[in-house]
Amino acid sequence: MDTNTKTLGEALRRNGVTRRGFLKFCTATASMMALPPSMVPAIAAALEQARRPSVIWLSFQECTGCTESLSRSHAPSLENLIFDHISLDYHHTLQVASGEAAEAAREAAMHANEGAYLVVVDGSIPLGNPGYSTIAGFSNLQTLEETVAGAVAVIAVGTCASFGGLPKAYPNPTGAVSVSDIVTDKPVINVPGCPPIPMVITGVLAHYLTFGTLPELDHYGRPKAFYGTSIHDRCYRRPFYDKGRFAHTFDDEGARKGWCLYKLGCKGPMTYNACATAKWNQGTSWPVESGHGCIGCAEPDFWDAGGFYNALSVPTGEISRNASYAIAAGVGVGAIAAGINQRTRNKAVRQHAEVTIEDLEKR
Amino acid sequence: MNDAMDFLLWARGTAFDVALTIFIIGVIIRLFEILSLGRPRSLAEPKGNQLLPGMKSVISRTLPDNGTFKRQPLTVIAGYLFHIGLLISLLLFIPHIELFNATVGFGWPGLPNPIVDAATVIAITGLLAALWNRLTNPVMKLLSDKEDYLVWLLTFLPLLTGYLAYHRMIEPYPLALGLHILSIELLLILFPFTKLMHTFTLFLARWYNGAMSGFRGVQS
Amino acid sequence: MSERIVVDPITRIEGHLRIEAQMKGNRIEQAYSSGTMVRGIETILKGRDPRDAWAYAQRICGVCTLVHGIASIRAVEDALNYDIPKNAQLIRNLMIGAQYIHDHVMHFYHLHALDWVDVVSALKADPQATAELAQSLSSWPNSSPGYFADTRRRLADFVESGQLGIFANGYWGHPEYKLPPEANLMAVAHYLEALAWQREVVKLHTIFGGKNPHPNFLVGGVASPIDLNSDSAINARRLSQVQDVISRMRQFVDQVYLPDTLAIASFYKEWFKRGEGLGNFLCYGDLPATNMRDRDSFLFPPGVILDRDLSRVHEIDMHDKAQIQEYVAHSWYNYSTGKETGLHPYDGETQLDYTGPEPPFKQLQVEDPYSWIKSPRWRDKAMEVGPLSRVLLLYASGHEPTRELARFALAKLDLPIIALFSTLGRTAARTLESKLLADAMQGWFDDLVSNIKRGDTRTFNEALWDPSTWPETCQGAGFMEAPRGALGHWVVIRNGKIANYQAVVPSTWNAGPRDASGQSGAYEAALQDQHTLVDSSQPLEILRTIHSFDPCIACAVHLADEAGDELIKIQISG
Amino acid sequence: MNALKSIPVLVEAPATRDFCYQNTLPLLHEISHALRRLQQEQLPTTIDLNAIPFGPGDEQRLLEFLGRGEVSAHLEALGNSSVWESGYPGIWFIEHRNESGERVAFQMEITTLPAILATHPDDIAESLSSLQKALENPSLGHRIGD
Repeated sequence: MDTNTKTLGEALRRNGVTRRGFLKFCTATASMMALPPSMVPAIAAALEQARRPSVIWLSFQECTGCTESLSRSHAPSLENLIFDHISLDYHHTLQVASGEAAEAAREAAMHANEGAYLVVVDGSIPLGNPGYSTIAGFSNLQTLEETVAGAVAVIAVGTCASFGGLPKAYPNPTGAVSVSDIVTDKPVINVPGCPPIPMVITGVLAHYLTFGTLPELDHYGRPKAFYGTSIHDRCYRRPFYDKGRFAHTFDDEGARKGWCLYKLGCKGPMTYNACATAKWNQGTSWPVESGHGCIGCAEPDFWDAGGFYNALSVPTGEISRNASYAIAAGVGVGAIAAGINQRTRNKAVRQHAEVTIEDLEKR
Repeated sequence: MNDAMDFLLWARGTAFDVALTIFIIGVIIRLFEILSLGRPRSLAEPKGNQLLPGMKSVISRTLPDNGTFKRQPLTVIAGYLFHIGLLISLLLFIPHIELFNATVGFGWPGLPNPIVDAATVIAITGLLAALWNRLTNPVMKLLSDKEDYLVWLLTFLPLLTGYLAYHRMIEPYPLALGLHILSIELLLILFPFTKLMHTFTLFLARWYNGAMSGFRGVQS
Repeated sequence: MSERIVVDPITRIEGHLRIEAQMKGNRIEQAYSSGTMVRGIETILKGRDPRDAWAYAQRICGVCTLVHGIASIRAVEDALNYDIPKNAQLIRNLMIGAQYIHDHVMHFYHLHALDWVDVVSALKADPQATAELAQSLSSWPNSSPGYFADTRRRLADFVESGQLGIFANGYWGHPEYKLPPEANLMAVAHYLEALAWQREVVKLHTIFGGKNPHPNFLVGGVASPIDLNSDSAINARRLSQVQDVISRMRQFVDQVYLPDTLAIASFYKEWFKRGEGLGNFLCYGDLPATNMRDRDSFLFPPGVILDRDLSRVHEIDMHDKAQIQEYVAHSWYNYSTGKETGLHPYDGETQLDYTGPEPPFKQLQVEDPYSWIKSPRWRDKAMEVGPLSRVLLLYASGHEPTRELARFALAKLDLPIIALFSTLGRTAARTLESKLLADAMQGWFDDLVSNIKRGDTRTFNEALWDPSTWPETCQGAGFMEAPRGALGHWVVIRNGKIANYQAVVPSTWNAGPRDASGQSGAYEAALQDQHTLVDSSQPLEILRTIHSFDPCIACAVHLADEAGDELIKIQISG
Repeated sequence: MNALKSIPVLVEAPATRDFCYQNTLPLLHEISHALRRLQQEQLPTTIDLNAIPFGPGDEQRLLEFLGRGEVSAHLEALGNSSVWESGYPGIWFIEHRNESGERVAFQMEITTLPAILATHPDDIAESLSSLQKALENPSLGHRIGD
């Protein structure tokens, strides 16, 4: 299969894209990758040479929310992505072929692009029993290992693939693990979020397409360009937090006026994602703007992080109950201690009272 | 790889429960112990009022006195800076108030974060100065024992970790927050058994001193 | 000779589905539907705060991204007897309506259409003739010859590139593709347009729920407050955005989706004669004008139709333990009462028990358990749920707009009402109800606006928010009509925490395996209903009928509690 | 549709510039610094407005505050784009939309003329050669890009 013959620059020119159009495309690409505008010339130079990479998308223990999110991407749109930017050679939800024909497409893409294709994974991988999730009779672990063998890198899309996500939430009934728990000999880029912002998915793909390299990652393997700042630090409601103005319940004055949702359990301070700037669905809104606190969905184990409506600083245990038990115990033990004290003192006083001049003289 | 979050959950869960329990039981025992000692009944005829001088002493000893200031200006200034800074950052930072609210069922208004932040810096500076003073002043050095350094550290760590967490100088954030909470839990656990108990007893002691003088008709 | 055809993965669906078909010559004799993935979400839900449950439940599925959230908060609200403000009810209705129309259009164009539309044939189309075809069907503005020429050129460029991506290995040129090239080209153009359109219309969810997929919900109301004087609340600007979305939906349904359905269907009339299967239809009912307890105010009426008998609608009660039961005889779960017994969801217990072949395997042992999906039954009868059930119930209950719409569509295609009981009948029902809902959405929106105008801006009822106000033990059933059919969540709450959680979802009804008595599920029955394969190596016919159900398998896979705790049984009033 | 119009809306002019979400104010300061840089060192600045955490209405307020100036241009390349100078000369807005009309980039350039409006030297060369060709044989006249 003669695949990667045309560069993106050639393809665009063939489609009658002018230089202004190309510059615009580069500008949009920079914006999408959350790179500064000063990078536009470098992007232009790189895009001239870029080729459509083959992408194999594997779905394991997932809900298809990540794919749905991708379909909401507008820059580039899913249709542009499919037609112009990548060759999406295997993707359960979108591909036409089913059954054997689908598996054959995957194998053909792996063959033709040996060592050069990207694998995208959504969903966690159950290790509890190979039968917990199978495709074409193969366990997810088998499929992943086989597909990743010839890949250049793996992009773990969504919190399930990145960190284990919902299937891994306590008590992890299926023994679910993340991609990076299995793939250790290839670069793994984590693009968490439940689901991730579409721009973040396409931004990472665009980065690879443009520069042929992977973006800079943080300690969780997330691209810094998108996960470098917490929701809280970029939140438009942050000034209200700093001023101490909070919504105390949903639909109170504070909620209506857009005050800080910290007290309603917003996990913005511990969550690193681009929601506050990129927003959702073409900048329409994002959870905090629509009145619900951030649930922290881009963080590892956020499902077990102590309830969506408890403020972040509030301990997870039953504080008042524990405190009252402790007070009762304290009073009990304290009373005993006090009793012992009293006795000691009385004894001392008694002994003291008994000391007479005669006693002293005896010494 | 998700140890940070596990750590935070442990710090917010089990560890907090344990620390709070030890703290409450410890403080109550200590207070019982102290109060049950009682005061020896003075058989002397009272020469004055106890209440007002008691209160006066509470206030006057909370304010700096000239003599000490002249002898040990640094101790006084650092002490005040630290205590005021600590109280502000402890009691007027909104997430802290939220915590109190969840624990005791009521809260109070807080201060804007930039002010709290400044107060924290002041408290940290005060504590560092106090430590420097303790290490360089020969008399202080002689007077200090291990507990003094321990108490200093117990107080310093929450301030430091809080500051680092707030400014996101430790990554990831759950680790920073977990460390902060843990440092406070350490403080809570050792609180009742160290000099830190003065937080609860100082006003008692001061009032007592003043009241005694008042009883005798002496200017406190 | 008997051949076993295996289709795994079934693509263009949500989740992991495997179909095995036992052939007799070129006819499907027996079909077996297997869900091949399990996560155990119900186990994960135990011990959590019921107010949080929606978020976990919602992640059952990211395609019907709203329905489990709604069913979950309704279950908790039912358990607590929690009333929600009128505005919240209307906003939820609008969000549900938007979900339907978005979901149905995406299903039709992006998941189902390529079973009927040959993309490669579109290259042969004449743009001029395509434009004439499009203009004869509808007044949709994108219908110029130039527009279709552009689409064709883009497609040709793509095919020439040699990298067919998602279109690789389709059964192109299969003799069962019967559309003329022009209809194929028009459908490809609309495939692309629908992708752009859907990005716009999901904004309704974003406005009220902060994002899509997986918008936010709230027990006791909705999280987005209303305040016409605030930037940071539902205000006049937001409302006009919502109006814009509704208008776009109505326009697309009227001018693209409905005409395309009828146009494509007219080339495949034989598919109105096969693929129905069970003949039993179930609908929980949904979309209240007032509240969830007032079933008479529902747009979709609840009820059951048996044996295609539209003259009699049976009543359904979700709390009645004799009515809804789930079987695991052919599923990879265990019951403490024995694998042959059925259990009502309140008593639901499930232990994961994989007894299938060790992967990699070629074939399932269909005499044994063969799926992660359970087999729910209503009074021991297998049921089909979904758009066809709803449209039939609307029809049977005498809903005039439905009857009119059905008459109009059937007249266009020159088909009798009986034609609805079929593969394409199911697909057409989806289109018809989209039309009904798009119109209903305008009504809810107008109600919302006039309510706000009257000064009622409440969106959240705080009364029962604090768990200390709850009874020590309570239980409730939350139900809704999801785009794919009847959805129920059952929750048991004890000491402020979830003691048990069960979900019986549309695709469990439809995709479930055989039950203890050997009755097939809806997919299986439909495939056993007059399916012959032209080419067994290209089982396009299987895909057509399976896709007509719009499978959603992550939903369907059952997920309950491992330990099988003894439940506290209480009577539910009302 | 009528119901929406029936909400009585009273539009009040804001008494003061309301920058309560505080992201517009620092941005305006940044712009003024950039303008000074442009004046003193001839250094242009580009700000990606998509990367600014605007609150609801912030963008609107910024646009209203800066207003519209004398120049605006329309560009048709991979969808529509608009370029306009704000009421403060030297501050330009560039908004790119894709074929479906969705915004794909929104930038502010503090410069004398946004780069995208300038004709590329290669285009000038091509333009010249095709114009000459057209003059040699006027019947072959065509526009570049056809």
